[in-house]
Amino acid sequence: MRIAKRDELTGKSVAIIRILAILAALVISGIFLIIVGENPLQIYISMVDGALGSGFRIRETIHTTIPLLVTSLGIMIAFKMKFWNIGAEGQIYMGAFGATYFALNFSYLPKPILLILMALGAMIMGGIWLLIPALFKAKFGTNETLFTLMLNYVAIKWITFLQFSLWKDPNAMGFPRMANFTENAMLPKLFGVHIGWVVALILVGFIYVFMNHTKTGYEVSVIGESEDTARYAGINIKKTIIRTMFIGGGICGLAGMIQVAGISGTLSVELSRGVGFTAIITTWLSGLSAPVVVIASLLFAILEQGGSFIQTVYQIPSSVAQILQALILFFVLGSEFNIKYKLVPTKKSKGGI
Amino acid sequence: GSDAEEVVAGFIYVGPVNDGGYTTAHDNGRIYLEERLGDKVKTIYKENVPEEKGEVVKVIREMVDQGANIIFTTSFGHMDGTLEAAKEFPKVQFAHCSGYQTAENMTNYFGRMYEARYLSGIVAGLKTESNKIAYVGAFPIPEVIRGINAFTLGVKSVNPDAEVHVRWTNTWYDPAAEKAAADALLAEGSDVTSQHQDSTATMIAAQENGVFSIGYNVSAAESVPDAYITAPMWNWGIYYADAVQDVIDGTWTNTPYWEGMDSGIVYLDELTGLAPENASDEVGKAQQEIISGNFKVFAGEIKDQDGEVRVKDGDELSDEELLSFDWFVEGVVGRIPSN
Amino acid sequence: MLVSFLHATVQAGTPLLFATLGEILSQKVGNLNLGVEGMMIMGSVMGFIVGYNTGDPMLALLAAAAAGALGALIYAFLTVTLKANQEVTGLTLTIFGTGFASFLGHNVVGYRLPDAINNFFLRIPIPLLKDIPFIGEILFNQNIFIYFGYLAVVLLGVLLYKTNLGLNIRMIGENAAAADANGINIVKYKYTFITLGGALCGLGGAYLSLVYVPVWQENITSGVGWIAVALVIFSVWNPYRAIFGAYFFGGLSIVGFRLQAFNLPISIYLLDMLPYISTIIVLIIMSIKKSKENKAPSELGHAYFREER
Amino acid sequence: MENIIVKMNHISKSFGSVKALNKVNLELFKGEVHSLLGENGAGKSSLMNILSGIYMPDEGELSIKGKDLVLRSPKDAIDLGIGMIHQHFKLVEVLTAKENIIAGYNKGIFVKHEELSKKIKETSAKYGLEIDPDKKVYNMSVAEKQRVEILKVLYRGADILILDEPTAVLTPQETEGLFDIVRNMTKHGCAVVIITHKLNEVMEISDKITILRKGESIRTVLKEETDVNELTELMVGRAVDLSIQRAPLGKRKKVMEIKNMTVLNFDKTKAVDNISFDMLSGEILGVAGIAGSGQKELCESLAGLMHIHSGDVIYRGNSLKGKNPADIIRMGISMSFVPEDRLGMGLVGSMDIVDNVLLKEYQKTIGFMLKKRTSKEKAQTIVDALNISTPSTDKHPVKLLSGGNIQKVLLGREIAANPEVIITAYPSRGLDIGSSMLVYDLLNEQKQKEVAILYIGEDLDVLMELCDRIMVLYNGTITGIVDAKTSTREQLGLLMSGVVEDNLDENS
Ligand SMILES: Nc1ncnc2c1ncn2[C@@H]1O[C@H](COP(=O)(O)OP(=O)(O)OP(=O)(O)O)[C@@H](O)[C@H]1O
Ligand SMILES: Nc1ncnc2c1ncn2[C@@H]1O[C@H](COP(=O)(O)OP(=O)(O)OP(=O)(O)O)[C@@H](O)[C@H]1O
Ligand SMILES: [Mg+2]
Ligand SMILES: [Mg+2]
Repeated sequence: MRIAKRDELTGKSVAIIRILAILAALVISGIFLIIVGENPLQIYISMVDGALGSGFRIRETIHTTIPLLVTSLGIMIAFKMKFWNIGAEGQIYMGAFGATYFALNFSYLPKPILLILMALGAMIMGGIWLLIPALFKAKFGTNETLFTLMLNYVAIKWITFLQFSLWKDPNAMGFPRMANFTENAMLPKLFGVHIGWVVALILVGFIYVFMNHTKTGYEVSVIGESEDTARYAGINIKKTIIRTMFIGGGICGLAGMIQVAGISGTLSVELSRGVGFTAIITTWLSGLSAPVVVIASLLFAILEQGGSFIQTVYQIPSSVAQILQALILFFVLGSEFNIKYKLVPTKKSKGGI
Repeated sequence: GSDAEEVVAGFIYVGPVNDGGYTTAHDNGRIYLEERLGDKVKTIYKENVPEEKGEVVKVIREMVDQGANIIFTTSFGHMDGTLEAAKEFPKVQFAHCSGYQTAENMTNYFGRMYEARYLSGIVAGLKTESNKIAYVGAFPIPEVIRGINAFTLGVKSVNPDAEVHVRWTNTWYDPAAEKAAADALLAEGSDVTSQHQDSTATMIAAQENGVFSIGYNVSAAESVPDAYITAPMWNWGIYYADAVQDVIDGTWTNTPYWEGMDSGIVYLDELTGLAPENASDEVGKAQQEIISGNFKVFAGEIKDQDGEVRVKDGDELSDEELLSFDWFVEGVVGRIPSN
Repeated sequence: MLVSFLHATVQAGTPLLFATLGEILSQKVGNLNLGVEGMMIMGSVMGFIVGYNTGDPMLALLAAAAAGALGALIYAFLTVTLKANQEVTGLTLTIFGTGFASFLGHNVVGYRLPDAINNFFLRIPIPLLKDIPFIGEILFNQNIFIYFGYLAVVLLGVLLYKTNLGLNIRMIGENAAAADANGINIVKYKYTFITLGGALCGLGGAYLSLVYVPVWQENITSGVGWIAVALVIFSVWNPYRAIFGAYFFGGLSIVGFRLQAFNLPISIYLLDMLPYISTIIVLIIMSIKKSKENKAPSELGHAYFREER
Repeated sequence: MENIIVKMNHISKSFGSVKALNKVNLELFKGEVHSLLGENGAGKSSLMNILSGIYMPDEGELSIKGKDLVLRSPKDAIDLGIGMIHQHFKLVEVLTAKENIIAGYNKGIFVKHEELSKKIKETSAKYGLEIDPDKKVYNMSVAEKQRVEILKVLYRGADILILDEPTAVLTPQETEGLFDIVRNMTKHGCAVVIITHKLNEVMEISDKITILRKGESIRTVLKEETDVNELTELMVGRAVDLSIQRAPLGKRKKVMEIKNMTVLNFDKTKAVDNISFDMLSGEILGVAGIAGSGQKELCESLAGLMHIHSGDVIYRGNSLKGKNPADIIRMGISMSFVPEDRLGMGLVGSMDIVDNVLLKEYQKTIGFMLKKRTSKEKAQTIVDALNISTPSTDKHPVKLLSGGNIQKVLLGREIAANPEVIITAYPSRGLDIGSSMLVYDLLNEQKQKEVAILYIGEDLDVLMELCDRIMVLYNGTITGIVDAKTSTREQLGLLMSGVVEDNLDENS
């Protein structure tokens, strides 16, 4: 057998391949579950049930989807520029920090104004957090993968400092927690879910248009491909990098604001716990397409939610859910191969080699 | 079985049930509860639930979805989420461990671990030769500070010259960091360690350096036999079984639970052969006094690190003050990071 | 005090060293494997389980290496044969490894290793060398695992810079098409060295559970793998520099506990940022004085397909 | 026949929807130089990639040295004595010549440096290939790199050597050197396949010529029995006029004035050293010079891509000094620059033709949004006008096109922008003869539209036939600007080697 390149597949065949991959993953995971002593079919049904089985469960699944989706959109812009931002986690935290600043200090403002201020604060902080590595990358070519990764830790330590020291709630009897937001600082709900979902959908449209139909979006793709070409075409590289990285980081920051103002009502060092990393996976799986990332995020949220559900129902250790998740991802990643390549039989050689 | 509907008790853990420390202790309590109440109760739990309000609410919703009637949230950081969920589910009872908030259907529970720590301080004070005792602390928060202070008072009660050197790791659970913190303290000359951490790393550091240690949460007599002397321990099952029984009986109230050694929820592990000779007697005496109520750990006169008298002779720190402890007693070497 | 600190530094740096060396190998054949954390923890748990059950230190190490290699093999199959995206596959490997480890380790948490193992990893001062003032105590009064780390550095250095095999490896990492045209079997090399790299990461994890902590506990690696990925760049893909990097960061990761004793006028929480901020500063300095040679292998992150344009 | 060492029979190969080769036949004999000729995209490189084990054919048989076999990898080909020097060199920049040569073909555990250096020197002496085994590739000139590539192949004992457009990047002198090496090799019994678009070279070096057209083998002819015109006709499928016309001069108004311009390299050495000249409308100003004489820097500094250290460039009264391409575009100056490195600078490889045309168009519209309509139309016009072979204008990434077609896209786009100045570096490099003629025609057309053209070329004959004036660069300085009509090869050659024009007259 040898590997050969495929013709472009239709969307339908791509979907079929992906579905087959997930099925294969379920079979393998099934074997694993049987070894562990569980009934795979029952577990799978429960997972779906746990994620979508009731209004409440669907709502929770959407709650999980929202930050994932928003963060993916932020990451996507950077990836389009071939700027490997793996610091979304940090940007989420810094965004939450920006939002919390306003929530704690300006709680007397009318709700809409306060929320807008919080969103701005979040976007500016998240934006700055991505801008720092972007500037160094633009100026010195400093490796951004690492820079952004390290900034995650710095951000988390910063939030720890706030939570345990600087912004520790003085009314908490010395306990290390920040004050809860007032009702003013909480996102309103629409159809039972905080309006983060509306924001997310608007962002999907915005990013789609931005990447495919605006000049800056086009410039981003050119820069991603080759900076020399971009310079040749008269693109102001620094300005474009600064502008788009600020937007990208800002969107990730906004995800932080949505979490604190939509879900938690306070900031803590445990706020995100990996959304920034998971979003890298969903972004990639979407092939850097804003509409597709909605589906990827939703599927991932279902996986998480279902995994969480079976833990409580069957008292399965969280590690099993984790392994299931990884197995499914492995198969989906592997299936990309079938989308780009195919195996064709080689003739037997008649002699020689 | 009876006709009465089975009570479902939910447990929310901050770590994995097999962390070999804090969460394991709680989970042992859950198992004890199941054993004692048999098929009157069904328990469910969720491990690794972070100390994040939104996440806690989410998990509680999941448990209510599973029919939970009473939910125990076991870590301080679960408090806000529990309070929030209590509002959302007024028919469900909530009990939160180590915090201070209550609501109509929410109480809090904790044990006076500092009493057991005081006893362990006596052991350490007798054991040390260098008069330097290491104490690896997680976070500089009231619960930990209280423990360090009680421990130090215990040390001082038998060995006024000894000092307790504190190092913070800023994590509850990070074996490598705990080890490094312990190593640092041992390098400075400590010969007994104590800890407010969830792993055995501190004790292992002690063992490697040929010195001795006081553990926490669970016995390490088997895993660190050459260093382990004793440990202040939890027996959460006592509370859990009572609380669930109250729910079954319909007598549950939101009265906070903060009991000491007399209830059995906290105790000092049996001393190993490494304990100094007279430790058993000294500990036994003190324990007797505490259980009988004749002796309060935080009764005056207590000076702070600067030598200033903070609790006058005859006075005693109130529960309120204990819950917001933010200063070290004399004999502690180390700092509480200021705000 | 300083000697004790530096002595501890070497110990704290050793898991980093192994993981960094492993990741260097992987990157040298052009594969950015972000699953270091996952492979480390797989090695950590397997090393412990086998050590606990057999009491044989060699078997334990072998098992740890094999577990890390297994993780790497999954990664290699996906990225080399199936040409999956390297970054995402690595991230997924970390999820997998973490789950795998906590699943398998469920029943041995907090257990004590047999004495045979503990004794095997006791300090063994090296005659003569240990008497060198200052250095002797720091470097040559350590356990055998740490000595093995020195050996690994030298072996890897020789492999990469002195041997034909190493030349071929470097060529693959720099220009896979050229290596292919030169007749080098890229797939074979990639599998071999990604897997070997995984084995080293597994050993790095095992150092934690068998020697440093030594006990199996969930999340025992707690981010060490990520720092190792950073160290690869820090050490410009050079095993000799990796040892300095690893010890330097080992030192940074524990220096906070020593500094606390001095009551510095800075919050301990901010002090915790030190290792990460230092990494960033080093990264920036290195990028400012960049040279033609101290660069990432050019193939890093790319899947090679012969018929691709 | 026993002298046949390669027989390719009915070879077919498709890339997606593109059928690159369709039942192609080829026979190679020992000791011969065999040229492969064909338009861009005819499938020459693909066929040779199959012979060197890089591409797997979809169908067809291969027999080498009498054995029928299937090549599974380049290694298989190497083992059979086949070596290919690719259009884009396959060398590792950070390694030395020696390391590049031995990698993959080394035995034993350790690299034996001394022994290898000796062996490499022996091989290079045998074929007259001079290299320094310990020089890093990034320090090498193109010709040096090529010699390393050849040595690499010979070192492996290849007796079938494939050279894919080896002369495209060489100076005439270097080409001569290469041909000497090739002859040397055939003397040692090697068979050599050469791909080139330069018919004079084909006539000079080959024994036999096989012509491919649109993926099919048309005919194999003996050099003695053919001529340039017949070859062109076979290649293109119709007769082609091979003479380059010089269009009449236009109004010749001064458009751009270069005054004492100096440009520095990264290492602060002077790449362009205090040069002055004028560019006139309706004229093609040729630039000759051996490679690396400052041509690239001259172009890039005029285009705003490199910083002008001192001196000035005046364009219709405005100084371009300190301006970057964005400024220049904003000043309303319509200048087109056709760079040497198409995919590295001029085009975005992963984008289709429309999006590449957009690169020059999108800044012209106002607002934030991208408007693709005009680009779509333009792309279609360019494809039609320049006969670019591509499956589509908006679905096929340009990097998948053959080299010649890529060049046409670039040039077509620049001309479509209606510039007042065109700066073009080696626009016909890698182009087949038909396309080259097309490029010259296009430039002439622009000249007649009163465009000022700066043409960097390497082929002196073309420069002399196409341009109006020829400026010769040597080491960053101008050694002379001569009238193309009256110049001679000898005169240009002297200027190129640094002899300054004033002295020229005295000498002659
Ligand atoms: N040692 C490393 N550890 C982590 N990430 C790295 C390391 N080296 C490189 N990277 C990152 O991996 C990614 C792929 O590297 P590389 O630069 O080869 O690809 P690229 O970005 O496509 O190249 P180019 O943009 O120059 O075409 C980049 O984001 C790079 O910064
Ligand atoms: N790896 C590949 N992937 C996709 N298409 C390819 C690939 N290689 C060649 N092609 C296509 O096959 C056809 C033949 O290309 P090839 O490079 O063999 O032409 P050529 O005769 O060498 O042309 P040129 O003179 O421009 O070099 C072209 O249409 C080209 O786009
Ligand atoms: Mg790059
Ligand atoms: Mg070609």
